[in-house]
Amino acid sequence: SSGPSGSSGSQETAGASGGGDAKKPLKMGFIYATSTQNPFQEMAFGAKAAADQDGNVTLNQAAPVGVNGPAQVQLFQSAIRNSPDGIGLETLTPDLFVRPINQATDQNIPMAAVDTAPPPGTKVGLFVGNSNTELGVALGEEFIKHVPEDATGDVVIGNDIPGLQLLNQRIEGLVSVIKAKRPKLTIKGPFDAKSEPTDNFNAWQGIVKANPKAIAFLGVGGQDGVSLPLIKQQTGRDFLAGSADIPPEALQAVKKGQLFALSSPEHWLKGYIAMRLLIDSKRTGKPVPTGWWNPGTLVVNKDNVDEIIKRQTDETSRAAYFKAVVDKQLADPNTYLKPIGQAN
Amino acid sequence: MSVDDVGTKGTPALDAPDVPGERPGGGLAALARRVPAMESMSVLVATIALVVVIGILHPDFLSAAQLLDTLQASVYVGLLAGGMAFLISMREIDLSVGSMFGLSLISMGLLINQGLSPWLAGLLGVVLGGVLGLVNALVVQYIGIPTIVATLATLSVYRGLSLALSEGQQVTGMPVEDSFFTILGGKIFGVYTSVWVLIIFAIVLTVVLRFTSFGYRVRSIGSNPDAATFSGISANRVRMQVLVLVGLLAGVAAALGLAFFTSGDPNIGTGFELQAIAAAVIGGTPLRGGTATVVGAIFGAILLAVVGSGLQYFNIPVNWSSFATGAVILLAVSLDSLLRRRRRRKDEALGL
Amino acid sequence: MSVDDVGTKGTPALDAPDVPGERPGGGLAALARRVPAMESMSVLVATIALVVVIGILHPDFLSAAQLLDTLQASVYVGLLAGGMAFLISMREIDLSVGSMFGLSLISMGLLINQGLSPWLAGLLGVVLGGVLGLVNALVVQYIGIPTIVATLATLSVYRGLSLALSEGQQVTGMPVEDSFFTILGGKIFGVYTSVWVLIIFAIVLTVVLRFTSFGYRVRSIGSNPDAATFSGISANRVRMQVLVLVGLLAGVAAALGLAFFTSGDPNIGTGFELQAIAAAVIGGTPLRGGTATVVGAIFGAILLAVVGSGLQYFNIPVNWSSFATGAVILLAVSLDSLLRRRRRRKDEALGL
Amino acid sequence: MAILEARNIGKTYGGVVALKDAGIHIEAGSVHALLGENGAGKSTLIKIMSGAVTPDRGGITLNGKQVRFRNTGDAARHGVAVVSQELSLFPDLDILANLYPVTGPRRGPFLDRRAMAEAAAPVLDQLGLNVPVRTRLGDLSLAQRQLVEIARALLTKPRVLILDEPTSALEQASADRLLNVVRVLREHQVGVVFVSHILEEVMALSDVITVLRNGQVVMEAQDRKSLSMAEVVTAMLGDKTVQVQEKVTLTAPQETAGGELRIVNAGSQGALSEVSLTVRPGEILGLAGLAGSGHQATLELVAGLRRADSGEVRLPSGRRAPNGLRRSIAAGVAVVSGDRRRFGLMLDKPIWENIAQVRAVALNRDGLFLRRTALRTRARDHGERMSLRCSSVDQRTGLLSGGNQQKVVLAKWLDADPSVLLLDDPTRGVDVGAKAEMHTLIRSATQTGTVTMLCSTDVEELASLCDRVAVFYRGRVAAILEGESLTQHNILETMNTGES
Ligand SMILES: Nc1ncnc2c1ncn2[C@@H]1O[C@H](COP(=O)(O)OP(=O)(O)OP(=O)(O)O)[C@@H](O)[C@H]1O
Ligand SMILES: Nc1ncnc2c1ncn2[C@@H]1O[C@H](COP(=O)(O)OP(=O)(O)OP(=O)(O)O)[C@@H](O)[C@H]1O
Ligand SMILES: [Mg+2]
Ligand SMILES: [Mg+2]
Repeated sequence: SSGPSGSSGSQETAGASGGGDAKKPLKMGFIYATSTQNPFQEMAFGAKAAADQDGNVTLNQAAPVGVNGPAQVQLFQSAIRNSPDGIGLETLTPDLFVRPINQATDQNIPMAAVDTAPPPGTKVGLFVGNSNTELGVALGEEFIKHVPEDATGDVVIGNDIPGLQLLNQRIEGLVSVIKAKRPKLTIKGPFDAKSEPTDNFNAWQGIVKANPKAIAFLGVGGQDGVSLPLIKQQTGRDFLAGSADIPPEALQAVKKGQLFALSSPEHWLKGYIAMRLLIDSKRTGKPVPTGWWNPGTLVVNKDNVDEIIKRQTDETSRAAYFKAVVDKQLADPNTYLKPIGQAN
Repeated sequence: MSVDDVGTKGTPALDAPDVPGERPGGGLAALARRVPAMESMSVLVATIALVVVIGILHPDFLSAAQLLDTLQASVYVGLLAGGMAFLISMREIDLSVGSMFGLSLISMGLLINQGLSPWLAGLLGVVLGGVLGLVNALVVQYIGIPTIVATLATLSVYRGLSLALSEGQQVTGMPVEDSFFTILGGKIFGVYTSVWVLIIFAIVLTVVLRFTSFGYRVRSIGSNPDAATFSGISANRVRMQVLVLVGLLAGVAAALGLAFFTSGDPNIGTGFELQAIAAAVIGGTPLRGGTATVVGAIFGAILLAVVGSGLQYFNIPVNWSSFATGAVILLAVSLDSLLRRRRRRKDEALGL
Repeated sequence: MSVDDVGTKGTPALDAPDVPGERPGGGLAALARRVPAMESMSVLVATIALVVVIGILHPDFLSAAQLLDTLQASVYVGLLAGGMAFLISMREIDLSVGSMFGLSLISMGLLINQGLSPWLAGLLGVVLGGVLGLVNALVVQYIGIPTIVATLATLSVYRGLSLALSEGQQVTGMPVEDSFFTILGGKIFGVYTSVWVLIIFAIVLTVVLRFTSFGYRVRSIGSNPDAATFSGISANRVRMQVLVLVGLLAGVAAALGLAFFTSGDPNIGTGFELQAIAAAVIGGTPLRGGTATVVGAIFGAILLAVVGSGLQYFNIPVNWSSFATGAVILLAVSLDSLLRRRRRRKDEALGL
Repeated sequence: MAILEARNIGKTYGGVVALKDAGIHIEAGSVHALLGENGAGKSTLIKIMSGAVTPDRGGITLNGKQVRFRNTGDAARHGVAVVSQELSLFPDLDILANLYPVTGPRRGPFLDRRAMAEAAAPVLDQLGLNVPVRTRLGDLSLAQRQLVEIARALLTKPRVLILDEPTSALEQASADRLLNVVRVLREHQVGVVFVSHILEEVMALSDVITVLRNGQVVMEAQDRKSLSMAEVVTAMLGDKTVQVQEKVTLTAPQETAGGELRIVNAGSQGALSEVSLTVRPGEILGLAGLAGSGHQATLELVAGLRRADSGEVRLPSGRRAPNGLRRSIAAGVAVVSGDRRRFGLMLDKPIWENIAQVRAVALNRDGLFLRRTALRTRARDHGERMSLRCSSVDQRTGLLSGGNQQKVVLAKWLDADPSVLLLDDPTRGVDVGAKAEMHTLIRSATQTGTVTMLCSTDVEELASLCDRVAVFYRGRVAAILEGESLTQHNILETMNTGES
């Protein structure tokens, strides 16, 4: 695939001068949370794009079937064996990885934590991830645009996977905005909205029925953006609905106006940048940058939804769209890099 | 089982002169007359009790719309549980039902996107379900491994296929105006079509199980495999038939699901296998085999659905919801087993 | 049962293969000599074959470190599968093992955060596992519902508790320098401590199952429940003991898990129940009950672990990994069943 | 000429030779008795003739044509029906369904259960099985299930009917009813094969007799009239001889012995009223009666399987009989059930494990760790004492012949040397020779002061083995026969009339 080739030109020369090797075949790995859910695949695709673009990288990608911390630890341990040139680790349960990560860094395997910050007690310098608090805030900001200052009523919030750190952060962000800017609204929840599609639908259906007077139902997981519009459509009830992540069906709902907005963590970008930084350092011999690289959040609403739908068509369309973004970000790392400690 | 009760065995319900009731038609009448004795009664009562309790605490729950939605929510697991009851009654378990459901659904969606008429696609999807069941059967028979192991493997094979085919993406862009979606996804006489379909299958499957030689063969195998083989019932042949039946049911559920959700997610149906097994067992189909109640299995699925939607009314804090779910299920099945007690005592009474 | 036993009506020769095997200690020697006949052999061979094939395609896989990691990864499911084998051999299934594992692990973590000494916390966590098993048993016995239903409910009750206790957060901030973490989480003689523990339990559980009257009781019940009851064996008591045993094993697995991961995730262990059942059945413990092989169950877990880490080497396209997993499992068990069938034919030929 | 004929059949199970060179030919309208000691090969030969087992050698001809039945259903469709020794019924299905395995009369795609019921009715009351056809088979007594199996065979309107120990579980009355049914079939030119260890009924019923020994025919189709029972027995046992048990008149209660077992006017709803019995140590008390008359209930009472609503039961130890089977067993009661396959044995386990099940496994008497050698040696001792026929004590019990399985059941209880021995048809399906040996064993067990109570469908056994026999009628003890008055005739009369 023709990925963005941002600083490849300068890369060659740098490779020549620096200790890196621009040609040497690289064996790298990208281990992610689960192969069965789209957000994580987006990151995997991003990582693959970066590898393909270099052209000489064997990327061992692997993920457990279904979110399963211990199983992922096992896969990561395998990656330590067969991906000496660098590993990107995307996980929902970072704290399980303390030992294996140290095992990897002890063997001087370059590492990048993706999506969730590296756990304390590890020596991983680079974390590429969006701020889920920021994502929640962004969704909140979009939400209040549709709610008059003095509005009253219930706002019901759902959580697809109780016990999932990043969803909690999103909710915190979302709630903070609403509390601050629409104090008259009462926030209910978060309630368990389940993640399996039919369960998620049934859960929301129950929640909607159980809260007849609520003015808005907000989710922060991928499936919510699919279930809520369907419920609006079927019950004919009118309420504000918004969610995070950008599954195709949800994008369509934004287009139809059934969702006021989707707040996208830009998964593809995370995967791409993490892998790209690892590869570049190998090629240029420069050390992997350290700190928290936040590629940012994208708010999808009526204004940009068509563009995003187009971008999500396939790998090429994604790569094409992101080329500009990637070039911009890689051009001046410092604006995107913050101390890891600040990651949220 | 003690010699003493010669002739006195059998509950009055059993003694009821229902020889006329043996005709399948009248058979249903007979069933109706035997209702109090039916295995599935206790779970029905438990479910109703649960609904009433929730209704007392939160009257909105008793709204027709809510109850209908709850019924609708139980359709998919309900259909799978019906098939699972057949399997369990012959001492087999199929763990791949959830994945068969998902794969059929995704395939239908893709076929429709290929421009196939939704009805045709739906039909093919159901057939595909049957084929997947057949594959399970062939694996079990020719590789010679237990059904539970074979289907554990196909569980992820089929799930993997729906991910591969859909490239991990949702399948969207269905022609939602097509009659397939408006009819199967809509309502008839104010009740979801899928619910009607569930009712029809409850009846058909019950009749098949109780009044056809096929049904008798299924239960015979579960009741005494050796004797069944000796008397010329081919366990392999019957197992194959039942596994295909389960696949077809998964296909039907998939068609209803696609019509209702008007889009397909490759993860749809994950975890349905345990729910279906639970529903069947809660409904009164024991794992030791030999007997089954399709109606009970479906009531079991409804019970689980009631627990699900009912809890939404209690504003359970997110971190407590899974605890609450388990607790309520426990309560419901306790009531159910309380109602069963008397019958079970009789069964357990050993004699010389 | 060995060849020379046959046809010679009750000659002393009968005992030859076993004599030293009678003392549990020497029993192992005897086991060793009977190895070729052991149920668990075929799955071991299948596993080795799988390792070799992967190793040929990707030599790195054969690195000691990799194989050790794979072993280590199989410990948790392995321990659960060992207990599950006991249960299955008495025709019961416990679906709550994954949640018991999770809840024990989380509780240990929280206790340690409360400032309890890790070793003490670990001990309490193991005890908690036993208590959870006891709760399962009491529910089954006094509410009188099938174990599979009861444990399906406690599956979400226990999971819910670990979410509630941890408020949905990961439990972190363990004193990783404490000997609990360095020893249990570390290596002894270059091998993970958890692997040593697994080996010890494999031996102990095997001895319990094969050489103690308790083990005989367990298998008697599975072999013919009525006959067992009629011989004065209390199915209820034995079931309780086994369910507690399973809980304790979950607790031990949890202690090892916490020590290795040095943190707890409230969702940890989700889905372990099916893996444990699969491992036990693949290992050669049939669902019909009556027999069990702990070693086989553990090999089964190792086989699943090998599939897991092995696939990572093949750089499977994102969307095909789930498919590949299932396919490889299918291959492995096919080989297993092929070997099994050959031995079974031999047994039948001997009229044993 | 023969309807069904089996010629030089050979069947070997691994090491075990079940049939060397056996055969039998069945004439229309004649009852052909197939005799032999336990494990002689009768059932195997029958299984082969009915398609349940395929022979290694030899062939079967039906009306002169070579045939090979795929399974018993297949045989049934060719007019060959078998009542197998180990009932092949479906406990979870109702009687009707059991009467028509595989498939019955149809109406369209459905089974016509009404037609089934109507067809079954006459056969069922011919056999005197008056139970609603919807009853779950599992709720029936062994005898009733035996009758269902027979009815199933009759319903196929067979031209050849093969009965493998059909009466072993039946009490006198229903046995006689069955024998009459067989006579009727003979009238209708049905060929009947009749296997039984109860020689009286064999001599009374059969026209010709074939005897197997060690899988070979040692007496081929002899006319019964030309034979005496003694000749038949010698043919069965060969050089072995039956040491006819001299009934030891009870030696006065030994000091070694424990106390006596007392049942003091016990009553149990619907089954028993005012039953008072005392059994002295070393005594064998027989319990006789028609089905449901209370003799079985009395055993259940002592076994703790049944509550006494009134009165009490005191064990030899003097303590009240505990409630519940498990406690009773722990208190030294042994319950030898007649239904060996359901309540007696683990068919998939080796013989020695079955024999160890009570003493070592259930009662934990051998300590925590069980030593296999010890257990197997004990098992083999028991086996030799009752001349158990097996390839080794490691053989799967399910592979033993019926009678030999029965021996294992008795062995497993004697192994626990109980203080109270409750026997329900302990010698069901055991051949004359072994039966005598088992009686000797039971006797010797009692010599150590064991209190023994015996229920048996075999009145001859009651008369010959017991010191006293309590005959039940309608839930009460109608008479206690002993000494001179203890004769088969008296027992039968009292059973049926209630007066002696
Ligand atoms: N499936 C089998 N596998 C191994 N041995 C068997 C099997 N079936 C029968 N046998 C052996 O074959 C021999 C004959 O058995 P069979 O059941 O025919 O005896 P039988 O004449 O019916 O005895 P009984 O009068 O006790 O019923 C016995 O030694 C038995 O152990
Ligand atoms: N009386 C019988 N005894 C033994 N086997 C039989 C008997 N009748 C039918 N079978 C076998 O049962 C199988 C099915 O026979 P049957 O006529 O019941 O088919 P069916 O009931 O129409 O099948 P299905 O129930 O699947 O439609 C066939 O393989 C046949 O060999
Ligand atoms: Mg026999
Ligand atoms: Mg016999």
